[in-house]
Amino acid sequence: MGRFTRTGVTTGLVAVLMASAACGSGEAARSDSDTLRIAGPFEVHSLDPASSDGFFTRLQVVETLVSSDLRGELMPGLATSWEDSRGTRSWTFQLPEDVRFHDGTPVTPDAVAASLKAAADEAASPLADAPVERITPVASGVRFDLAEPYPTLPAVLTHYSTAALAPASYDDNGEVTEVIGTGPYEVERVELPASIEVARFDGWRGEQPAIERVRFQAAGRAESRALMAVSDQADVVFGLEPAGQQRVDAADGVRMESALQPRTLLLKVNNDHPILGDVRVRQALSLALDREGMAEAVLREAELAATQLLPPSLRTWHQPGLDPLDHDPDAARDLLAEAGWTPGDGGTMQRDGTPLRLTLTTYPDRPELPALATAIQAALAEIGVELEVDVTNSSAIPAGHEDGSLELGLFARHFALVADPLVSVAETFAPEGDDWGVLGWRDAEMTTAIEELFTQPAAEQAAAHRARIAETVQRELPLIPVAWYRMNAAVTDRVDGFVLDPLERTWRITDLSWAGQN
Amino acid sequence: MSGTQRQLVAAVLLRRAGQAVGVALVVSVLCFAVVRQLPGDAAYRIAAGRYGDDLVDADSAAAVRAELGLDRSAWQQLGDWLVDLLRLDFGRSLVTSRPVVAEVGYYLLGTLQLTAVALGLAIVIGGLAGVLAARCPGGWLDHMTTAWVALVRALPPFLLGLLLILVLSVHLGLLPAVGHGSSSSLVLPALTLAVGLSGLIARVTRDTVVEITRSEHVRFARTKGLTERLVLARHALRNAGVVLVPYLGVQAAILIEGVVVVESLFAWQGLGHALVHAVFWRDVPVLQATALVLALLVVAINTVVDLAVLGLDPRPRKREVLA
Amino acid sequence: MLVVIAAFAIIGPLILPDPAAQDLGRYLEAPSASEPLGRDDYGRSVLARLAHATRLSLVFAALCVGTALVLGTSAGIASAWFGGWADAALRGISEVFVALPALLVVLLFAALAADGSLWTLYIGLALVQWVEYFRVVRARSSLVLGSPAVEAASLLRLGPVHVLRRHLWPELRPLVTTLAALGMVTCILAVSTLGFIKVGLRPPRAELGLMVTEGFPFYDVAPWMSVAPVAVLFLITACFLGLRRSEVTT
Amino acid sequence: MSLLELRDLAVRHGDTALVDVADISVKSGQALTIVGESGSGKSLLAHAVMGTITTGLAVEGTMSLDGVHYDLADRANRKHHWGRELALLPQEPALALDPTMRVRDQVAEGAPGFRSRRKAALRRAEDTLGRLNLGHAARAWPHTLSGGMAQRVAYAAATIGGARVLIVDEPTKGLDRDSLDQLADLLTEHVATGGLLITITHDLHLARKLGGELLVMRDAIIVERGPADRVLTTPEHDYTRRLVAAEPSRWQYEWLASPLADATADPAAEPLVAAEKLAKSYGDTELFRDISLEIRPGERWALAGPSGVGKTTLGNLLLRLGAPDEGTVRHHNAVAGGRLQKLYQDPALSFPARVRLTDAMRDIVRRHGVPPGRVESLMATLGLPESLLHRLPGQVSGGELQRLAIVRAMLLEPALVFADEATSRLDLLTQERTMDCLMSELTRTGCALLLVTHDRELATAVADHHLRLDQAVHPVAVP
Repeated sequence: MGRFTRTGVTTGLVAVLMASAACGSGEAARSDSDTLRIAGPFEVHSLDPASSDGFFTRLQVVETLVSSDLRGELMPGLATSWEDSRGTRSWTFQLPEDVRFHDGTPVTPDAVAASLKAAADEAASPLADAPVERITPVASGVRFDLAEPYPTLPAVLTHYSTAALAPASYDDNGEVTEVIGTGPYEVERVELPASIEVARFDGWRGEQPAIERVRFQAAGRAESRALMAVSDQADVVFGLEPAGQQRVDAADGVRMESALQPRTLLLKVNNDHPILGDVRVRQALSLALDREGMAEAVLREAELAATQLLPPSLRTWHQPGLDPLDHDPDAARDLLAEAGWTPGDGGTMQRDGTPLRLTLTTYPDRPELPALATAIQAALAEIGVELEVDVTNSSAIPAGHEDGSLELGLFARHFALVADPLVSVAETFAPEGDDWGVLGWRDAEMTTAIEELFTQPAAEQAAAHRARIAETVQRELPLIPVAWYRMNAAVTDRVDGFVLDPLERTWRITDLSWAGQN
Repeated sequence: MSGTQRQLVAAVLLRRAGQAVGVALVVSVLCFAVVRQLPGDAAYRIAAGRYGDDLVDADSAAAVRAELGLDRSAWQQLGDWLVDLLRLDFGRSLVTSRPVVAEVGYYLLGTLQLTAVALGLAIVIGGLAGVLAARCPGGWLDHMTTAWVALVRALPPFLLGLLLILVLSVHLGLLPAVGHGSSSSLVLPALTLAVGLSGLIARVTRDTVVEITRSEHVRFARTKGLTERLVLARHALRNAGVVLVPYLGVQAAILIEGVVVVESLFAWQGLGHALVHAVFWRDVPVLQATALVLALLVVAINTVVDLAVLGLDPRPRKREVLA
Repeated sequence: MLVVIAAFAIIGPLILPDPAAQDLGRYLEAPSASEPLGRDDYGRSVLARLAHATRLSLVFAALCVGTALVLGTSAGIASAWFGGWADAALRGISEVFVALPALLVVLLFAALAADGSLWTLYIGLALVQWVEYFRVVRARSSLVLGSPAVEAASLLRLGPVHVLRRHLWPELRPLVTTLAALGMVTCILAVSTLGFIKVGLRPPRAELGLMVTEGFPFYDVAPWMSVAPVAVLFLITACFLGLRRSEVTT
Repeated sequence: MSLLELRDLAVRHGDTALVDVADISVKSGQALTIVGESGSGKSLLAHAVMGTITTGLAVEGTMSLDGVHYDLADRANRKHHWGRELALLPQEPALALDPTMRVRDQVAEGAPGFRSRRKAALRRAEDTLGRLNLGHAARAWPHTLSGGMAQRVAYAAATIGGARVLIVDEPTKGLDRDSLDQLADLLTEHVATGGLLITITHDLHLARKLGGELLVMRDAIIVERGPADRVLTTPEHDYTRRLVAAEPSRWQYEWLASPLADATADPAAEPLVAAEKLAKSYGDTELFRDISLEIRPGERWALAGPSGVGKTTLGNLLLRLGAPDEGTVRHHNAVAGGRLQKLYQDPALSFPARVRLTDAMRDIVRRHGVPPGRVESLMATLGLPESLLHRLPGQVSGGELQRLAIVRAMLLEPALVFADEATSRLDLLTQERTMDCLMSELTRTGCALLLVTHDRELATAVADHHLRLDQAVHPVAVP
C-alpha cells in the first residue's frame, strides 16, 4: 500500500488530469477556422432516418427524392423529375446518372428502393400512412404503386424519414449503422447523442459548397446556447429563448435570423368531454385568452398571437379576411352563463354542483409550452375556469387521445411535415380524430372540402375549400389556436447567405459562404 | 503487506462483492417494478423518445409495442432481462436501438472523466484552503471558507456554472462553454462541481487537520525536532487521510450520481443525463443498466475507500477494550 | 434572522397579493418602490411569490427532513440497540439505498404521480435522505450504548426510557440537528435541480427551488428573479450553519 | 558537567499564578524529580521549560543551559533544540505514537540527519530499539504494543536525537509496577551517562527509585525540596508528610485487610457469584482459562496483574456483562435487581455526559423508590457538597466524581461492588480519600468487593482474597 504523502497525492492528481486531457486532445487540436459550428437544442438519438429527427437531411448528408424551396414549393431532390400515372396511383421518380454514395458505390434504383421500403415499414414515417402497395426499382428510377389515388406522394417524399441511404449503411438486421448518403456533405464523425461532424463530399454532383466542414453540437440548455452564440463559440445557434435573443441582439458580431414556421401552438380539446363538447364553452375558453399579451410576454412578439389556426406562412391556407379570434372575458362569461355555468365558491364557475375544473396536459420539450400553459391557466382563472396544468411527456397527448382521458392538450402542431400542408391538414381534421389533431369532432362540410382538395381541383375552387375549412375551424374551435411559431437562429457575421427554411428540412449549408471571401 | 492484512483485504473484497451482487439484484428488480407502476403507456413514451413530438402517434406506439414485445407479461420481461444479464447481455436501448453496453459505456466514460477531474480539482482547491485555514484557526481564511460553504450550499450548481461560463468563457474567452469529448470542454463543468465541493472539503480538511495537529502524537513529533513541513507530511496528512478518504468516497458517490444539472448545462454526456432520459422515455434496459452501473460504481468506490483506509490506518476496525 | 425569514414566510402570504395573479403587460418589470423585488416573466409580483415560496419550501423541506429524520433515527437506534439480525437487516437495506442512485429514486417517485404532485417528490427525497441519519445515528448510538455510562445504567436497572432520554438523545441531538439543518437546504436545492430537468413543474406553484430554476433563463435581463430566491436560500443556509455552530459545543 | 538553571519561572493565567518558582537547577548525574498532586502546576513547569505550553498562558523567567540564556516568555527560542538538546517524554505514550506509522519509522525520524540519510537513521532506530529489548517490535504498529512497550518506544523516539536534557511528564499513568521499574532503569541510565533529567510525577515509588533531588509542589509553589531519600523518609512540610502517608502501604484504617483472619466472610454462606472454569480469548489471543472462583457476602477480592491480561474482562464476566467462551457464572438471588454495582476507571464516562448530575441521580431515586434525602445524606457522609449535583459530569473533578459514583452505587444497597481500577487515575491523596469512602461504606453495609487493579500495594491493603492474572494464561490464586 503506497504512502500517503504530499508528493504522492500531487503525482496522482497530475496523472488524473493528464489522462483525462489526453483522451480528448485529438479533436480539440483541430482548427476551427474552416469549420461551421452549429448548435441546437435537440439531440441525435439514432442514425436511422426515421428516428434521427432529420439531422442528416438538415446537414445535407442525405437527400430525399423530392425537396422543397423556402416557400414550400416542391423541387427536385435526389430525383431529377417525377411523373404520375393511373390517376396518381402510380408514381415514377427518375434518378440522376453517374451519381455515387459517399462510400463510392453507385446510386442505383435498387439501393434507393430499398431505402424507401425501409422508410415505408417504419410506422412513424409519413410514408407509412400512404397506401403504398409496392416500391419497385425501374430502369433509371423508382416506381411507387399505390392502392388509391395519392396526389401528395411527392410531398410525402420530402420528409426526412424517406432519405436515400447506401446499402452499406444497413447491417444484417436492417439497422442503420452508418449514414452514407448522396448529399454534398459526408459524415466524418458521429458521437451520439450530441455531436456530428461532416465535411465536404468531393464527389458531389453539384457545385462545391463554400463551407468545408460543419460541426453540430447539441446543447440542451437555451442559456448555454445563447452564451455560445455571443462568445463566438458557435456560428449558428438554433432555438434561442427570448432572453437569449435579447442577449444576442445586444452583442456585436452576431445577429438574429428568424422565419415564421407553419407551426401553431394550440389547445387540443376533447370534444367528447361533457363540458368541452359544448361549443359555447370552447368559444368562452378562446375568448378568455389574451393572445397578444401572452405572445408578447412569453414569445416576446405580439404579432405571433394567433388570429386563426393556420399561420400566414402557409400562404394559400391562411385567410386574411377571416374575423380574428378576440380577447373578451365578459363575452366569455356570458357564453358560459348561456351554457349553464354560474359563479360558485372561490370564483370558480359551476353547474349542478360540478365546478368548471379542467386539466391541461403539456410537455416541457419546447420551453414555451409550459410557459404558455401558465399564462393560459391565469387567463382562464379570470373567467372562473379552474385549470390544472400537468407538465409531462409529449406522448401523454396521443396516449390521452387514444383512451379519451385527455381534456385539453397544449402543443405545437406542424402543418407542413411534408411539403404539402394538405396532408397535415387532412390528418388533423380526420373524421376519426387524430393524435395531434381533433378529438371527438367531425364535420361533414370539412370532410368533403378536404376530400375535394385531394382531387386537385382548379385553383379558385381549391381556395374556396380552404376558406371553408378555415371558417369552420374558427367557428367550431375543435382546436383552439393560441399562437404561431417563429423559429430563430443566431448567426455570426462570419457567414453570409444564411436563410432559415421554415419547414426545417435543411439548414441550407451549401448556400453559405465565409464573409469576405466572395 | 502482512498475512493478516492480506486477510483483511480479502475480507473487504468478499464483503463488497457480496454487497455488489445483492445491490445488483435489488436495483434491477426495483427499477423494473417501479417502471411498471409508472403512469403512462410505455410504448407511447418510447415512441416519443424515438421519433420526437411531431411523429409520435398511436400507429408508431403500436409499432413500438409490437417490435419490443411490451405486451409480454411482467414476469416474462423481468425473467428475460435477468437471464440476459447473467449472460452479460444488456440488450438494446428501446429508443435508440443501439446496444445498451455501448450506450451506457459511453456515458460512463463521460461521468468518470468528469468526476475524476472534478474530485481532483476539489481536493486540490479544498485541501489547500483547508490546510492553510487550519494553520490559523479563526483567521480570515478560516472565516472565508465558512462563508464559502454557506454560499455554495445555497447556490444551485447551475447558477454557479453560469457564473463560471460568464467569467471564464464569455468574458475571458479561455475555455469553451459547452461540449463533450475535448479536454478543454471538460474544465468548466469539472470546475463548477469542484468549486461547489471544495468549500466542504476545505471545511472538513480544516477541522480534521486542526484536530490532528492538536493530537498528542503530532505534538510529540514536533518535540522530536521535526520541522513543521515534515510533521505535516509524515503525520498530519496521513492521519487526516483516515478521516478524509471516507468523506471523499461519499462525495465521489454523490458526484457520480448527482451531476445531471451540470451535465445538462454544459452539454456533457454522462450517466445522470442517461438516467433522466431513460426515465422520461421509459427506456427500461438503459434505465436498468444505468442504475446498475451507478450502484456498482458506488460499491466500487466504497471498496476503494475501505482498502485505502485499511492501507492508511492499521488499527483494527472494531477495537476491543483490553485491560 | 431565522425568525425574520419565518415571519416573512408566515405573514407574507397573508398580506401580499395573489402570487399567481398575472399581469402580462408588465412582464419582467424591474424592482421599484411599489414592487420592491420586481415582476417575473408573467408580470407576477416576485415578492408575493417569494413569500409563498418560502412558506411552501420551508414546510416541504421540514416535512421531508422530519420524515427522513424520524425514519433514519429510529432505524439507527433500533439497529444499534438490538444488534444481531435486526442490525444486519437494517444495515443491508441501508447499503442498498446508499448504492441506489438518489437521482433514480427521486425521478421514479416523481414519475409515479403523473401530475407533478409534490407528495411524490417528498416521499422520494425522504427515502433518499433517511440513510444519512441512519448511518450517523447508528454509529453514534453503538458508541453510546457500548459506553460505561450505559453499562452503569443497566447495572442500576434504569430501563430503556432512561437510556433513550438521558444517554442517546442528548448525544444524538446535536448530530441530528446539524444533519437536519443542512438537509433542509439540500431539499430545497434538490427541488430546484429537479426543476432544471423539468421534473416537478406544475404551474403556478411558487417554490424557492423552482423559482431559482424559473428565473435562471432571465439571469441577464431580470436578475432579480433568481437573485431573490437564492438570497433567501443563502440566508436560510447561513442561519442553519449558525445554528449548528451554537448547537455543537464540543 | 552540564547545568540547567531556571530563574524566576512563573506561569500565569490572567492574575492567577499557576507556577511560581524562584530557582531550580539541574546538574548532570543527578535526577531532579518534581512531585505533587494534579493541579499543582508541575506539568506546566515542564512545558514552560520545553516551550510547548499553551498560548493562552503567560510565561516569565529565564533558563540557562551551559551558560546560554533563554527568555522563557519566548516559546520559539528553544525550538531548534528540540530533539537535539531538549527532549520531552510525553504522558500517555499510547497516544503520543502515531497510530498509522510503524514503530521503527517513528523512532528514526527523530534521529539527526533523518532527512538526508534515511537508511542510516533507520539503522540507528533499530539499534536503539534493540538496546531497549524492542528489536522484535521495530516493524510493529503502535496499537499492538503494551503500555510499557509503548513507553519505551516513546523513550527511544524522544532520546534518539541525543538530547541531554530529558523532561519526563507523568510517565506512570496506566503503567504496572514492572513496566515502571523498567522505565526507572532507563531514566537512571540517562542520568548515569551524563544526561540532565527532570521528571514530573505523582508516583512516590518512581521518585524513590530515581533518587537525586526531589521538589514537592503544591498550588504553584515549591513547598519542600531536598534529596529524595531524605524528603521521602523524613518529610518536613506538613503537605509532604500527608503525601507520603497516602501510599497504600502506609495506610492506617480500620477497614484495612487483616492478614490474620477473615473476619467478615462466612464460609458457609451461599456465594453471591460463582464462576466455574471460565475461559476467554480475543481473536487469537487467549486471555485466561480455567478460572473458578466464588465470592461470598462481605468478601473482598482483588484481581491484580499487569495491564492487558484481562482483569477487567474477567470482572465483567463475573458481573455477566459479557459472555465467557467457556464455563459458567451463576448469580445468587441476593444480587438480583441492581444489587451488583460497578465503579469505573474513568468516572466521567460512567455518567451520561450531557445530563446534569441531579437529573441522573433523580432517575435512580424515582426508579428504585430510594427514600428522599438519602442522596444528600450519603453525599454528606462522603464529604461532597450538594452544589456538585447542578453540574455536568465533565465539570466535576475526577476524585469528587468517583465519590459521586460511589454514592450512586450505594443508593441501591448492593451486595457486591466491582471497582475496576477505580482509583488508578487519581493522585495519591485523592486515591486515599476515595478508597476510604468506598471501604467505609462497604464495611458499614457488609457489601462484598471485587477490586481490579494493577497496584499490588493497593490490592494488599484492601483485599483479603487475591487472584493474580499474569502474562501466563493460568491464574495464580493466593489465599
